[in-house]
Amino acid sequence: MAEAHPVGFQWVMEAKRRGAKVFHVDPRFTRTSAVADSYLPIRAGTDIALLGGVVRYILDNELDFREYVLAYTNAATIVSEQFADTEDGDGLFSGYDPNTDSYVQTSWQYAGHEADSGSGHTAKERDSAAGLRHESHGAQVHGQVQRDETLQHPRCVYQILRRHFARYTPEMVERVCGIPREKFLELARAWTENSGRDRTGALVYSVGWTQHSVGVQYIRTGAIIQLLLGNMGRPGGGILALRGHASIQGSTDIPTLFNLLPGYLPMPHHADHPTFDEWVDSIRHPGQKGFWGNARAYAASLLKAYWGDAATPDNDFCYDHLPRMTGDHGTYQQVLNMIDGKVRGYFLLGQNPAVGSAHGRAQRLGMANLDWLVVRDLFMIESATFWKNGPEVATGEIVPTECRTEVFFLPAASHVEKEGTFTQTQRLLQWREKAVEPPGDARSELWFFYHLGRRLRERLAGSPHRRDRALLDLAWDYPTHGPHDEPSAEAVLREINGYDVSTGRPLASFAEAKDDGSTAVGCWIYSGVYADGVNQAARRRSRHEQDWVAAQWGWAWPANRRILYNRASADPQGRPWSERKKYVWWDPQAGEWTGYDVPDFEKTKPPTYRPPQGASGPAALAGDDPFVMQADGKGWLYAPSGVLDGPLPTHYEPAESPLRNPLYGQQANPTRKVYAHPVNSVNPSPPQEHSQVFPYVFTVSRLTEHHTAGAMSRTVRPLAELQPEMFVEVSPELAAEAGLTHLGWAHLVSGRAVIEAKVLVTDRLTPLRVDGRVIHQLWLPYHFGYEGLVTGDSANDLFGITLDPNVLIQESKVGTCDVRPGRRPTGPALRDLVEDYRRRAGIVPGDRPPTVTTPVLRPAGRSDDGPREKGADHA
Amino acid sequence: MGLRTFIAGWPVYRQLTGTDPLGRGAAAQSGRSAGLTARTETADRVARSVCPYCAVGCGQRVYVSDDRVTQIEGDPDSPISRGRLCPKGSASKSLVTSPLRQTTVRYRRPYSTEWEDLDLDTALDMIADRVLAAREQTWEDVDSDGRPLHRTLGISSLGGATLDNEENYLIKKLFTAMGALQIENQARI
Amino acid sequence: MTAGRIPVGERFRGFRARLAADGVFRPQRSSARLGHGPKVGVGPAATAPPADAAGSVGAMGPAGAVGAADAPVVGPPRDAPPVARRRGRGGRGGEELRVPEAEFTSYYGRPILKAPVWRWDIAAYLFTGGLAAGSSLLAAGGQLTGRPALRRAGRVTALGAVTASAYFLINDLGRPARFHHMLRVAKPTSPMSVGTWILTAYGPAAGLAAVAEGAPLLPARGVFSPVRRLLPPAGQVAGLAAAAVAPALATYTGVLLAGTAVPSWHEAYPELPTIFAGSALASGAGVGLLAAPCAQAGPARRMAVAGAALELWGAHSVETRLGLLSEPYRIGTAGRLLRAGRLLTAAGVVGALAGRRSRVLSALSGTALLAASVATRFGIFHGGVASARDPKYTVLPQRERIRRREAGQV
Amino acid sequence: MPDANSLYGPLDPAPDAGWTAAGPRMGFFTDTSVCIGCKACEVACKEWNAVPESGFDLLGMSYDNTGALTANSWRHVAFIEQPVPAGHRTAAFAGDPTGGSAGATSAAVAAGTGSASGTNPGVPPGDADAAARMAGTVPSVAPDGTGTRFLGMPGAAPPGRGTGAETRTDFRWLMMSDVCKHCTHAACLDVCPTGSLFRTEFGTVVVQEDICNGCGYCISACPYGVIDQRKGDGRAWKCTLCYDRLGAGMTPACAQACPTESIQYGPLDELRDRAAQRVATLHERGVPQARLYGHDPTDGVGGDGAFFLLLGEPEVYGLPPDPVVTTRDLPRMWRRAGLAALAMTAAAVAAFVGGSS
Repeated sequence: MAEAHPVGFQWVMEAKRRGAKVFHVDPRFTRTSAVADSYLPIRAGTDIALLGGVVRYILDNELDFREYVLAYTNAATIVSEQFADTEDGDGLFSGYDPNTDSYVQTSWQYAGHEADSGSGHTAKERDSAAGLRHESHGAQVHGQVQRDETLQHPRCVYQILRRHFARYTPEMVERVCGIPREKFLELARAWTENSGRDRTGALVYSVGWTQHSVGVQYIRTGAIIQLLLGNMGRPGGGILALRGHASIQGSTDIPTLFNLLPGYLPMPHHADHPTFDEWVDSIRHPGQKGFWGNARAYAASLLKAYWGDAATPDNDFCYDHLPRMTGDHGTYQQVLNMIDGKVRGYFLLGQNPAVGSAHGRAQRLGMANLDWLVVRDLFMIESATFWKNGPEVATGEIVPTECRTEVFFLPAASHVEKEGTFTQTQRLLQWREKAVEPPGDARSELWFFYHLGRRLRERLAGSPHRRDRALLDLAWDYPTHGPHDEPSAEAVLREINGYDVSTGRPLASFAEAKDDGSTAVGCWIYSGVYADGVNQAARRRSRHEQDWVAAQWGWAWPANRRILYNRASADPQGRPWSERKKYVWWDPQAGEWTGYDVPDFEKTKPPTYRPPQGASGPAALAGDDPFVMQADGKGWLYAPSGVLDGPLPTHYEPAESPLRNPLYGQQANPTRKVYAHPVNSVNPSPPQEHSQVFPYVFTVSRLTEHHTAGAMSRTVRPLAELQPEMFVEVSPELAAEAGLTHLGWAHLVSGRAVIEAKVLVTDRLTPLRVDGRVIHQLWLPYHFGYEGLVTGDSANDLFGITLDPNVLIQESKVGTCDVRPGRRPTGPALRDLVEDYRRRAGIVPGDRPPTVTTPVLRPAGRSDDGPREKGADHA
Repeated sequence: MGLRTFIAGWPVYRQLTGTDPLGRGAAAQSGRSAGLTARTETADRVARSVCPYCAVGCGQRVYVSDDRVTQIEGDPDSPISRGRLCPKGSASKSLVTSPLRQTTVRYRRPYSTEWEDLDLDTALDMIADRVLAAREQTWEDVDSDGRPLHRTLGISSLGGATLDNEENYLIKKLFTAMGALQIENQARI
Repeated sequence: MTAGRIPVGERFRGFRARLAADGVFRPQRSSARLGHGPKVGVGPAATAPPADAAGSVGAMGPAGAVGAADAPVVGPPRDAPPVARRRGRGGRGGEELRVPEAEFTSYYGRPILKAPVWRWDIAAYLFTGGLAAGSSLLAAGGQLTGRPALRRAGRVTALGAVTASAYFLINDLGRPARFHHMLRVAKPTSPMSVGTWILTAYGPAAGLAAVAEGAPLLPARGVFSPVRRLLPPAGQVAGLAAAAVAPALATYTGVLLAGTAVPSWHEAYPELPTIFAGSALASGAGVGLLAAPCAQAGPARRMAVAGAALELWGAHSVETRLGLLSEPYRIGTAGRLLRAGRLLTAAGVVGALAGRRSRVLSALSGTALLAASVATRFGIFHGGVASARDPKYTVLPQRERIRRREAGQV
Repeated sequence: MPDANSLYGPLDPAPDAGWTAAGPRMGFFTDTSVCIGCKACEVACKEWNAVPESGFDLLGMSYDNTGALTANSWRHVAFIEQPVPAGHRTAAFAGDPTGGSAGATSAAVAAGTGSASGTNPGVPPGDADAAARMAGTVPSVAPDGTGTRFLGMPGAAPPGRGTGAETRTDFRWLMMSDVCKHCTHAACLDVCPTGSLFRTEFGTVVVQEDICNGCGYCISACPYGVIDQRKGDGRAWKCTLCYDRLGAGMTPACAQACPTESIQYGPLDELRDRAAQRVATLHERGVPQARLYGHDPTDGVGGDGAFFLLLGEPEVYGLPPDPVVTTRDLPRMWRRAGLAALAMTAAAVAAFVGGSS
């Protein structure tokens, strides 16, 4: 956190000053470790084993915050008797379908809900990255559930949890993660001792948890701990995702993502959502508890905002104008399609995949096979010059005179040259004022897309084609101003907030959204940001003039709420758990919820409220159901649906690992998304042969001095000079083993690429003793590329493409490689070296690694069995 | 400047006549130093902004003189950052005023080995042409069962994590209306 | 005496007198410490034996000992009376640093100090400045004792040398066009400022004296005749004025070098003015030996002997008295130059004494003395630079000082 | 009139420099125990003061690629890797299959690098032996001065060899943002012949860029090796403690940017109080290595306007252990010069008066 979010880290230091203990878990000793109270070096990709150990420690010693757990989580809920755990399936849950490498979730459901809940077969959900949309809207559970408040029922969640995590002993943590027992116990003790009524503990993570083939389950494990310890919805608690880009939260809320529409409404699927009603019902699950019950209003208002007057209740608000998903359309699938010549044009909007995305070579080869490419950026980035300066030009794989991609580089406006809002990592929207006009041809994206849309609509005016209706019907009339006819960002924000169609009055909150076409709302969760016609995101009341919650600085979605689910900061009766940790509570005199923050609960619903029979939507939530977006109002220790790779987290080895999974026969996530494409490959892992060809584990991350792919830092002198060269960090032990010297050169080889870097031999890295073996890890920054003031090989070139099944995020925090002293070869010899490694490792182009590795379940008749066997035989 | 002023301004004279006989402080101060003031004090205007790097969302104050950014520093009022900035945030002025910034449209013709200049307006028209062509060539109206698809898989887009919400809104709105489904950003990465 | 110098000198003398009256240079507030000295001494560290601190020069010690070895630097307050210093020769001056070759550390072994950025110009100036001073004295002596050859040679050399000095000084500036900024202030705390004013006083005087030597070349009639008439007496006055300033010119450069953080220069402050005075005398004598007929060269020979004595004593002292900080003067370029200087000086003196009747021998010994002066100046210059470049010379003496201070307290 | 302690000893420097209406002396307290080495200070300083780039060189000095304070880097964050306990926490690598430390070897290699800082003398290479000892693993030096010497062959021997540590179990990473000390007795200022370096009304020491003529004297005079000359430009440059910002009542750029309040700016008296409390707190929390540096008004430079809380020996951070302002000895120097001048005069007189010919 000190490395990549130093200013956010001031609050950790503040907490430390006041006595908090800081634990840092990282494969390498970082600037965070330097000031932490305890540092735990961990083998990359094993966090579930560590966190699972903590879960076991809590349950074994009954250290959970029992009152909270009973009231606010689904610990007491009884699960279907059809459910079989990984403990019985050697790493597979019940419902695994080896033909699609995915689960049928029926057996995971709560008892009595097997038929009417869950998602059933999840192969399709994986392709549409459905986990991402569950980020806010949960999964379905119908009606009431069976509970055992004594937590003794063998099939209650609490007992299932106990059995599931029973084998995550301190010894197992040591064996899997390489974290010595004592270290682990220190963490477990501190965490549990500092949680409860009077104290809370916070968990902070970043892409070190998400960029894994089991990434979502990492966070799930954290959530289980925090729920067990009563750290959710309370001040000083929570699971804090440190996102890495100024408005990456905003670009998820108002998504530029293939599977989502604004406010986490799903993009319709051609088979599942042929009609508006079916689409809406799949979101709101009629009869279900919670705030998603109003989804019809959000969906109708969005379409109204999109298609304005053309959108009417009679035509389902132009629902048929929406494009339909048929499967996986994610960025990595797109890149493979580019290589296969299926994509004509590509827009890059402040994004530099040639350096920033996994498997840089695939990215560049894909871009070299387009008709046209539009790059909008501040600087001439690698993704704009791949045809000229890319490594594939040196190897002869891209020949400029044979590369047909037409490239448009359009300069972009910087953050001070346009106005608008960023949504930061805690969902806070902050409006930026424009300071100066952009230079030269530089323009904002707002300008580019508004005017591009205007031109497209002009061209198509009068078009008879059905396909052009959506563009022609589009509500696309934003006021413009200034010398360049810049569209008004405030007008757009107003539309995002939503307004009453007849009066134009901005809505005060999403509660005012209607499903009859009388309101238009661009992003329902942002509704309220323009309440009272005031740009609430532009509020800048000084922190010196308000309390510590600082509710009058910017605006947080939803409803300017700073801590989600803060009803949980009070006990079931609505009293603060403790004076020290009071935050939101029930005021019986006033008959309302009150506190420092906007209560995340219906303001006047008393703690004693019990829903009438047959209630649905918000009305079905009891007065002590704090998790108001969940289908049962409870925090989910066990996720009967919504998570595609299991209702409980399970340790799987990374897709590339030098080790056999010590816990189960199942080696890696059985539902991970793999791409069997000639350009892609996975280094062999046990039980495959030849894993020793790539004996070392490498991981990548950021340096404080640089930003992501470097376009905004390697081009800036005062930053570039601070970290001027690509390097790799190795332990003294690995340096001795591999013959590396400090400041000498090394090159790293994976099945995809070979890159070179200067060596830093440092005590900050350590070998780990894992499952009786010594495992060496290397660390690299991924900021370097071939453009800018300082250049170097790109670490992301080393990775292949394997994705988490829930959200289709790539595993780019751990891989295997070999490291050798000296510089890498250049020209065609470079590919020869990689080919040599591939041959020795038995990698066959287009091959698919074995998905299921446990004898408990053998896939029958898989078409790709052949190549897999062949792969193993090769060499 | 008269001789008298000259002499009165001569530090040696000030040493002899003033409070600083050793010439270490008041007497040695130059006219420039005496008149020095922070350029933030004399800025024409201040824009309240937010750091463009990571997602902590640190407040920035952007000082402008003669329509040029002269300083960007932390906003002490911000409850998030309390006026502090990391090295990247601190380098924001260098970022936005960098001489390496590309400020004109560049165009690479197919099979060309060099960049060319291109008028922005022309570029926009050419892009519009290509978007329409790609759409036309790759349009999918219905699936094999006749269910609507209403889309093109011939166009991809990646980006948005450092863009404004308003921008992302228009991007998503326009692409969706175009039937372009393959819209992605850093959040997937 | 010229007008410029008086106020500065008086001010500074007064200033020094007051300092002396106040109980000198060491603050006398040790019993009522300011700030927070006492607080930092609190803690387990303060009880650690001081010997540990010495032992820990350059090393933290093995892991477990860090606490103890690490802390004493902070523990005892720093305002203890400097017992050891007062014991040294020459008041507090001659700190005798008998530091054994010990381990030391620094940040990646890099110099702690910034080495002087002065180029060879400054070393050359040390020579030309001294040469000018010595020559002016020689000239004045010649003037007062009726040795016109010495006077003429001295005055002309002085002008040449001071002109070269000005060139060297300005050439070495990072911003030569701003050389006149030197005249903004008159700072007694800045040897360079004092030197500037000395040069300002000396330069015109030496110049006028030299120009006066040209009076006979002017036409006896016409507009120049008053000039021709007035020049010689003006030259006499100017020559004496220059000679009066000359010793200051020759010796302030010792303070110029010593007034730095450069270890081997600073610690050599008692000797440097003496060395430079001697070197100036010897070089002036060298001019006399070169220029004057044997009959007039007697004073030059005696000046040579005196100068050589001062120079040799001083150089020997810095090469031996400063302990570790003498090392840079004995090794490397500086060592070679100083050895050469010593040999040349000796040769020059011997030649001067032996060559009473030989113009050739005199001239040779004069040349040797000049060369000796050059070598000595460059040697001293390089020795200092070398001491600044190696962190050893910064850390070890300071560690030793701490150790002695703490030992003195026990 | 100048104070009796004008050249040495405790002093409030601004009034002494003629600022009759000076406010409290302002300064920095840099608490290295909370420094996270982010280098925001370096960048914020460069942005505000338009300091040029200082070279794109990978120095291998841990994460320090700046190398030293120079004319082009007025803040410099030092990084020190040591396989020794941090004191307050569990051993970082306890139980891991570690061998010896590479700290000494890597530091020794890094000592040989240099940076094209664009300044003079800038960042010259260092002494490999001294660098190797920086890691703190060399056995304590015996009083007689004998100790092991670094073999000087990095990479030739297995890492850890010659450092005395067979297996490393613990580690600490020290970071420290160095800056001009704004000494009470500032040698640079005292020796400056142009008055370019002057004492401001805030008690700070500033180079006036319109005055400096690049004589270089200040560079040799600074006991901390702070001031440096910019190539091409010729002038000396260093931290001004943001004199222009102070005048406007603002905080210096580095202190304002510092995310963790490692760099604190304020009235020196307050800072000294705060620093003393912080040391006491750290000692209570089991960090006996914590000590202040430059806080003491009775030290060799009269105390620093920018002082530090360190967690190790000063020289490990590149700081002199016991700096003394050179002008302390100035009166004695002039006396010596006077004696020498007298001797010279006497010798000249004797040469002419004595003797026969």
